[in-house]
Amino acid sequence: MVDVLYFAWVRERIGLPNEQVETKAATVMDLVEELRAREERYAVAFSDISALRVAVDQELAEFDAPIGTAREIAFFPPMTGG
Amino acid sequence: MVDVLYFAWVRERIGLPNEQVETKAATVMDLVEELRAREERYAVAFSDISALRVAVDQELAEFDAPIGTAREIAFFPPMTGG
Amino acid sequence: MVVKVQSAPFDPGAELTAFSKTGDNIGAVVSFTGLVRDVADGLQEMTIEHYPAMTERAIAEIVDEARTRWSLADALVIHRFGTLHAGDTIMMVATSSRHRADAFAAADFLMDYLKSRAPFWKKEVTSKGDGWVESKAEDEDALCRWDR
Amino acid sequence: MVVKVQSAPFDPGAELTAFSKTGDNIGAVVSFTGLVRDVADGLQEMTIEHYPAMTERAIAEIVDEARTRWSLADALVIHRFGTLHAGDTIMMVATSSRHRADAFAAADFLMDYLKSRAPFWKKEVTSKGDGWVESKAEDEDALCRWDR
Repeated sequence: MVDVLYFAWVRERIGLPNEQVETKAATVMDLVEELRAREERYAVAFSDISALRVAVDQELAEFDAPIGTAREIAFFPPMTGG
Repeated sequence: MVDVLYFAWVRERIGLPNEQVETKAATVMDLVEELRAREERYAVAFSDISALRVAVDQELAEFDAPIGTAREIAFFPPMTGG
Repeated sequence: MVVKVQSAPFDPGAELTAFSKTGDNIGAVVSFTGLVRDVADGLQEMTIEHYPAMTERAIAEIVDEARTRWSLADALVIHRFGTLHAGDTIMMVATSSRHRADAFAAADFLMDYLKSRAPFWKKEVTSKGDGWVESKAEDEDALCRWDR
Repeated sequence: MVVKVQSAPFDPGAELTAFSKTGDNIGAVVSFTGLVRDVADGLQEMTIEHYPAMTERAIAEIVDEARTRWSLADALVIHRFGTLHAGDTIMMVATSSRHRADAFAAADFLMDYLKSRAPFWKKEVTSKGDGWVESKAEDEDALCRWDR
């Protein structure tokens, strides 16, 4: 069970800011595949992962990063702070 | 007749901030030679012109610059503003 | 080091004055202030979203990295979230050091990294609708300046 | 553009606040503040001499050069002369622009040029006597960064 968070247009496309997901995904990419298979809105949000960034337990990570015992995975577009 | 100004340690070595100088010097360097020949304190102040800077009519100039109709020549060490 | 992530407005001048008193024997203070600009279609408001659990730590790590690279007496980052309007202050960075080169380089570095690595997202609401501000290739390229 | 050469103290924070209101649709403001540092032998005071007939014009020319190189909304330079003490503010520079890269580069450029091309000379009085601050080779080298 991991908390999955969505920000900015990812949040808007999926329609919720966070949810608990039951998963045995080994990597972030595996989790993305599971989410894509759920519903059209997920498939749309995750259609181009080059337009997305991910944080595992609040640290920026790559999509091939292992999930391991992580409790929180967040998906969002490239940051635009400053 | 030009106004000759001295700043920082050039002023201190020569012992005055400015003076009027009767000169027919064609260039700044000619004026330096005339001043050097005056007295020991001038010779000391102008002993190493690589340690000096000059402004002609309030614009930075080179030592080989012509004096022409300039009214004010200033000698000083490299600036240390900021 | 002080990192503040807040929705409340702040006065960069007052922050600069306070910050300039914190360092020990400093010779140089550099500040950067980012303001909301108007856009072609007329900006009605800007909304800044962030990732609360991650934001302060991500900023602190960027500041720590700057401190390993340059000799800094102190550093300050303030970044707002929530709803802002044209002319409002979005954020500021300040750095202090004995020497100006360190203060300048560190502030420049902090801005480049905050822009692309701190979890903030901007949405603009204009007379023609609203849209998320897209990251620019030049912002990502700017990070390459700091590779070593 | 505002250039002030003065003996009176000033508050860089208050100046920054006022300056940030002067530009039209600016997105970035960078400021630099230079302070008197203490020195190894204990600074009793610093005296800054300048060349009154030349100073403001020399600074204005440096600012004009910056404005030809970068897109600036506005620029501010304040430089003090006279007697100062450790911790006192010597000078400040501020630049504003639509984009941060211009504001940063212009402020950095202004500092490098003011350091070596504006007619100011600093003298330090310490417990061991007094002496004129010497220009540093690195300050002259810094100007080469801007050759083009």
